[in-house]
Amino acid sequence: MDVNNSLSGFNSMASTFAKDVDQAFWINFWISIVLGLSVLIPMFYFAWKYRESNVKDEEIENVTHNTALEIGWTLIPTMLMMVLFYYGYSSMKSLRTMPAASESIVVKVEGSKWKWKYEYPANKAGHVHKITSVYDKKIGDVKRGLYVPVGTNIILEMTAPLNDVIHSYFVPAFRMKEDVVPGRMTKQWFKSDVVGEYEVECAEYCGTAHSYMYSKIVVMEQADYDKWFESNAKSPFEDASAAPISKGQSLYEDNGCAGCHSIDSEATLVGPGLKGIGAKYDAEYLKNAIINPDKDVPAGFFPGVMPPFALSDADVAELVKYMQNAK
Amino acid sequence: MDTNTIDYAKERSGYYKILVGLLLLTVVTFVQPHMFMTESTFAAQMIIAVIKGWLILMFYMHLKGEKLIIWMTGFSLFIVFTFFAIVIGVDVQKFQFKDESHITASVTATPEAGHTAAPVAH
Amino acid sequence: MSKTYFDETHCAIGHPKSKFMQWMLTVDHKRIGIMYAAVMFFYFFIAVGTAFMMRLELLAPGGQFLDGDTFNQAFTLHGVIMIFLFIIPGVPAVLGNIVMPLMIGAKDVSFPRLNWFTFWLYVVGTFIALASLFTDAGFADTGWTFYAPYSINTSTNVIFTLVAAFVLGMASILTGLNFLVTIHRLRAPGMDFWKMPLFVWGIYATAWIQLLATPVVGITLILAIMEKYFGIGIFDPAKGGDPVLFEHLFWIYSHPAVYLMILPAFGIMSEIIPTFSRREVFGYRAIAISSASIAGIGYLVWGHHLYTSGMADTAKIIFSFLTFFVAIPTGIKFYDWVATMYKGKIILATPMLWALGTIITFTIGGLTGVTIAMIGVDIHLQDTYYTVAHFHYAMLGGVVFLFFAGLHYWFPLVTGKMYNEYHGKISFYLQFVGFNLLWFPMFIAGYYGMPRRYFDYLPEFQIYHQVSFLGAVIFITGLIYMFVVFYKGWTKGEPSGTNPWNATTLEWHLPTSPPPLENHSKVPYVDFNPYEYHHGQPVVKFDYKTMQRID
Amino acid sequence: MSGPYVPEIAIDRNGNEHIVQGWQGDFYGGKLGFWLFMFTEVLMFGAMFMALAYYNTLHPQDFLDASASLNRLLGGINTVVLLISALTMGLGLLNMRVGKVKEAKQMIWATIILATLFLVIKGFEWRAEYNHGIFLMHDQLLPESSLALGQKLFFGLYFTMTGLHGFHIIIGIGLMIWLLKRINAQKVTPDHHILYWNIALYWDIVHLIWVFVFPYYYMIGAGGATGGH
Ligand code: HEA
Ligand code: HEA
Ligand code: HEC
Ligand code: CUA
Ligand SMILES: [Cu+2]
Repeated sequence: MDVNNSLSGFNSMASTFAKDVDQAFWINFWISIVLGLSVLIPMFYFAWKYRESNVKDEEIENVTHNTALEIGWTLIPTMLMMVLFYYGYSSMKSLRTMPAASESIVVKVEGSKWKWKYEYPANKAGHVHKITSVYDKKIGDVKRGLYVPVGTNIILEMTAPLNDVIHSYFVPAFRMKEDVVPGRMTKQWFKSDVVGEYEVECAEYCGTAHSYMYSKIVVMEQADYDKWFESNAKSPFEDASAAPISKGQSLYEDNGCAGCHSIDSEATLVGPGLKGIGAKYDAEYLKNAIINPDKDVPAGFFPGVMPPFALSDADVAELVKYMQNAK
Repeated sequence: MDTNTIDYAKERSGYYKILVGLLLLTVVTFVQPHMFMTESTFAAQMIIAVIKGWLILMFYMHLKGEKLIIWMTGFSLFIVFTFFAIVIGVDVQKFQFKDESHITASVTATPEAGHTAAPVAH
Repeated sequence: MSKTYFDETHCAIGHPKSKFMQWMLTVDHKRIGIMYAAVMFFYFFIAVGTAFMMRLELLAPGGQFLDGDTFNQAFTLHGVIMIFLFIIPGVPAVLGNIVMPLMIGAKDVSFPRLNWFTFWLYVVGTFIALASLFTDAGFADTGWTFYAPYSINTSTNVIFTLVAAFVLGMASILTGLNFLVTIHRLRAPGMDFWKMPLFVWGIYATAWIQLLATPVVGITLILAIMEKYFGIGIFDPAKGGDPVLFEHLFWIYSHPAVYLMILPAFGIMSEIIPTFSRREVFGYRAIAISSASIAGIGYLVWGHHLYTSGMADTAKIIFSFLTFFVAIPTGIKFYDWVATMYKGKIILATPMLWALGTIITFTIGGLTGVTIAMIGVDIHLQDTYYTVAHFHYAMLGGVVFLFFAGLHYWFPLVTGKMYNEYHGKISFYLQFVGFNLLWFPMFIAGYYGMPRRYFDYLPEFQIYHQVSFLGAVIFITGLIYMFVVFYKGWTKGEPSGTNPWNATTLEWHLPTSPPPLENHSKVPYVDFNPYEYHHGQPVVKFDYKTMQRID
Repeated sequence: MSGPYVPEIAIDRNGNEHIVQGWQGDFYGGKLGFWLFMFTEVLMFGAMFMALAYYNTLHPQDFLDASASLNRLLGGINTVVLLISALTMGLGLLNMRVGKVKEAKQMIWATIILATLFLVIKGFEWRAEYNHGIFLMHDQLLPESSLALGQKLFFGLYFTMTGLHGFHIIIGIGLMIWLLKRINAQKVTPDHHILYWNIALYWDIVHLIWVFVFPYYYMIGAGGATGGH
């Protein structure tokens, strides 16, 4: 599949409403140029024409009024402003008018410190795709993302956990952005006609790893998408025939631990690196570190950063096992 | 300063009259829920409060005749009013996705604090 | 001369002998203004230092020498100092204090001791703000906007910063209150509102914003503190609190606050342009009224900061519509200033250079503000460097530039000496070029989707940050240069005389320069307009003994 | 102080004299300044009322329920107490203006006593609520309690706003004691009573705020759970 792997900002238009936004921007741009020059050209001209050495004191005139001009520079800008308001409004209209849910794929999005999670509707086999997307600093890329078919309406139903903070789901190439607010439901939608990979950035300040809260949207051919959607694979790009990963690793990825902890080194991302952690602490400690992270805080870190995870005992046990194996 | 210009007895009886008025209005606040405008206690109470406030401003606080200060007071109140008009009158009235948001739920169902999936939709 | 309340030392309490204590306790508005400048200037350099650190960090993608947390604290420190410690008190507290009473022919502000108290309240506020730098938990990392629930959850020492912002807000309210009463009560006889200099109009409009908007942020900060320590619930989603309410309350103040910054600065512009065009100002009433209407409309548009917050779409549309109406009175001011230059005699002294430079930079800042007032476009540009560039163009290229213009303009009034014009101009050109190099590339980066408050970014944006860094270096060089020029001027400058600029307003009609403690020896009777020139010479002349007109 | 203040005279071109308003002894200026200060109070409480109305609109029923559970009797008594204290304050000022200093001081004492009474009653109310498990950071108002969200918000704001109002009362008492001292020291006299005037204004605004706080908290639910918006 042809994937464009570099950031695509305002110079690439990949959603159906992007051209409306760009049009509004450029209309504004040219009107601004005109209005700006209407101030700057006379200013430069007067500064030159009436420069000190060019004017005798008797030539100075105290012009203080000119009704026609004054009306002109009130009314014309007002009218231009209304033009701008209209285009701002109309481009927003296409961004904010949600298509019918029945004609769209509705994906639940959860933004939390510092990962994005997607939850799809169940496929024919009843499997619900739940994808956690985190940025991997080491490879400089996002692991997994939102997979969508080309030319289809996608509605994002977004929220954040109640004990989290505000984030913002920003897709520069689509010109869309909406905050993800704990306790609220916010929505946005898009339809992309261009196959490709598009960066998602968190645009609302959310703390330590705000700069790394990336995700990506992968727009694919319908057939590729269907093939993946009806399968159980975590992503269309992961080889289904490869050795299955352990339950622990899977939990580790799905809960977004990787966003804060490096499993194979001691480097600090947000929390401490977990390499060799099994040798340092017993299982009980590790279990506690997940369920009640604020209890034992290692030196150099603060309580309140790592959220408590409410996982089943079995899952925690698997995670602990996985961490103990991280040597 | 204005020692000579005031009529002591008249001003004093003025204070008492206003007090009686305010006390009466307080009684009205208590009977109102059982008497009138029962379909909108809130509006009735606020109307009474505005009348009381007006009495206090004009007489207890001697605003009567103070043109400049009345204008300024009006301006300040107008600003507060606009905040209400926009935030309450527009934004909250049109609260988006109310039915799906946690904070607007009418029953508390606090999901386990923690990273459980999307909050419960009610 | 009339007897006054205070003795010659002009102190709030007691009659100290030492010069130092006389300054510390002074109620004299000019001295208080100078002290504000000194304190502000100190903090300002801390904020410039942090800004420079951020630019250095952003020179290349990847963490250089700051980690995420430190960077977050850095931009919070930078934003908090620049906004609450520097630019909001800025022009009113320094130039407003020094010049405004002189301009209206008053002997001091209405409540001189309150003014003294306000200054020290401000100083205490700055201490509280900076104190948290030295605590274990470290300086707040919330950004200057303190958005809940982040500010409620963060483990850093946000309480100090909140309290500090509250205290500084109190100081700002009291300054505004003092100025409002002063302008209403203490104008020289004969000076009605239409005879006030335009700087006084700017201060007047500003004072209303200080008075009526600041309490809202004050209570918001208190509510945030209550939320953090007493769990009242209104900003805590788990208890039903709505983070968007915090944003509303915050911007109800903080949007008017940006006009609080710019209006007195526009006032400076309105003084400088006629003086250095040697003619009467064009459209005096239009400029005066536009100040008032910017202040008024400014109350109605805070929601343009909430276009992507989840606020109701209808509200967004209303806010967007209203926002455009601020641009119109601003435009009127700009056209009036340019028209003032028509058929004048333009003297390109340093203050005028700064003023004209600001017309360029603020036009860019304002017009890009109009870009992001368009909802659809702002949904893309919100919280990107486009916004950051907009507000630096408006605040640095608008307010701070005009502040510098004012500092040059009133330098001889305050010190009685003249700075070196030649070097002053060099520092202007350095800063002007540096500034544009610093911030213009950020429009492009933002436009391509570079989010703000990122300490690490994708390699695509590097080129813009590099140019920007170069600009910062030039800019800061020019800045230091300028302060050296000021310092030299103050210590070694030529005596300037009382009216070096041939200006018309009352602060230039004083018996001595710098002005004596009680200002005008006698209060003049004002039966003239503020900018009366005839053939390039001020019309009104005074006998400085009796302050009677002799023209 | 170095002697009484003599206003200055400005002379215009025709030789006419104009009295210059100095900042010294400017009664109107002092009053204007205090009014401006009171606007800041209005905006502060205005913003809190806005928060209240915000959640009220989102949870109308919860607000009625919560309001219905407050103690209207004590709230009503407090309203009357404040009403009377506003009267005593006003009469005291009037006495001062006509030169009856002793009566003025008695009235101030009466106001202080009424203000204290208000606080005591408020304290009983808060205690009763505490005993019902309703208090900040306590029992019912914790995130995990099953109390409806709207009610939590109602009570959160109730304690904040009545608390802040109570704080104003305490400040008011302090100001009145200070005022008594100033009167005793002859700094506030029938001819020079701007301080008294402004403290009376302060007391009125504290009362004025209560005029709105009281119905919004205590009365909206008085009509039972159905009377509402
Ligand atoms: C001094 C400070 C200052 C000033 C004066 C302004 C002025 C304006 N600002 Fe700005 N603004 C800020 C400081 C300022 N701003 C700050 C600090 C932020 C970000 C805060 C944060 O998030 O941290 C911000 C953010 C901000 C946003 C939100 C962006 C976002 O977060 O998404 C918006 C959106 O509408 C906006 C709009 C405007 C407008 C329309 C004006 C207008 O007032 C501009 C009017 C001026 C002109 C138009 C130019 C001159 C006129 C002419 C040349 C004449 C002809 C032109 C016309 C008639 C149009 N500003
Ligand atoms: C007045 C406001 C002001 C000023 C002047 C500046 C000046 C500068 N700012 Fe600042 N900036 C803000 C207000 C300001 N900033 C705010 C509010 C934010 C948002 C914070 C947040 O996100 O929370 C921000 C954010 C911000 C960022 C973005 C951080 C991010 O989002 O990741 C960056 C990045 O480079 C930056 C850099 C700079 C630089 C290099 C300067 C340089 O130009 C600095 C050079 C200094 C000057 C030009 C000032 C000169 C003035 C004087 C010397 C006064 C003298 C005083 C007296 C005599 C009394 N600033
Ligand atoms: C939001 C960032 C974040 C996420 C997500 C996160 N952690 Fe942590 N973690 C931290 C921080 C910060 C610390 C150190 C402070 C503390 O102990 O609370 C920590 C500490 C730990 C520790 C204790 C380390 C020690 O040396 O004591 C373990 C074990 C741990 N985390 C495991 C996990 C697992 C497993 C997950 C996923 C289920 C996870 N973390 C998710 C941030 C995070
Ligand atoms: Cu999440 Cu920024
Ligand atoms: Cu704004």
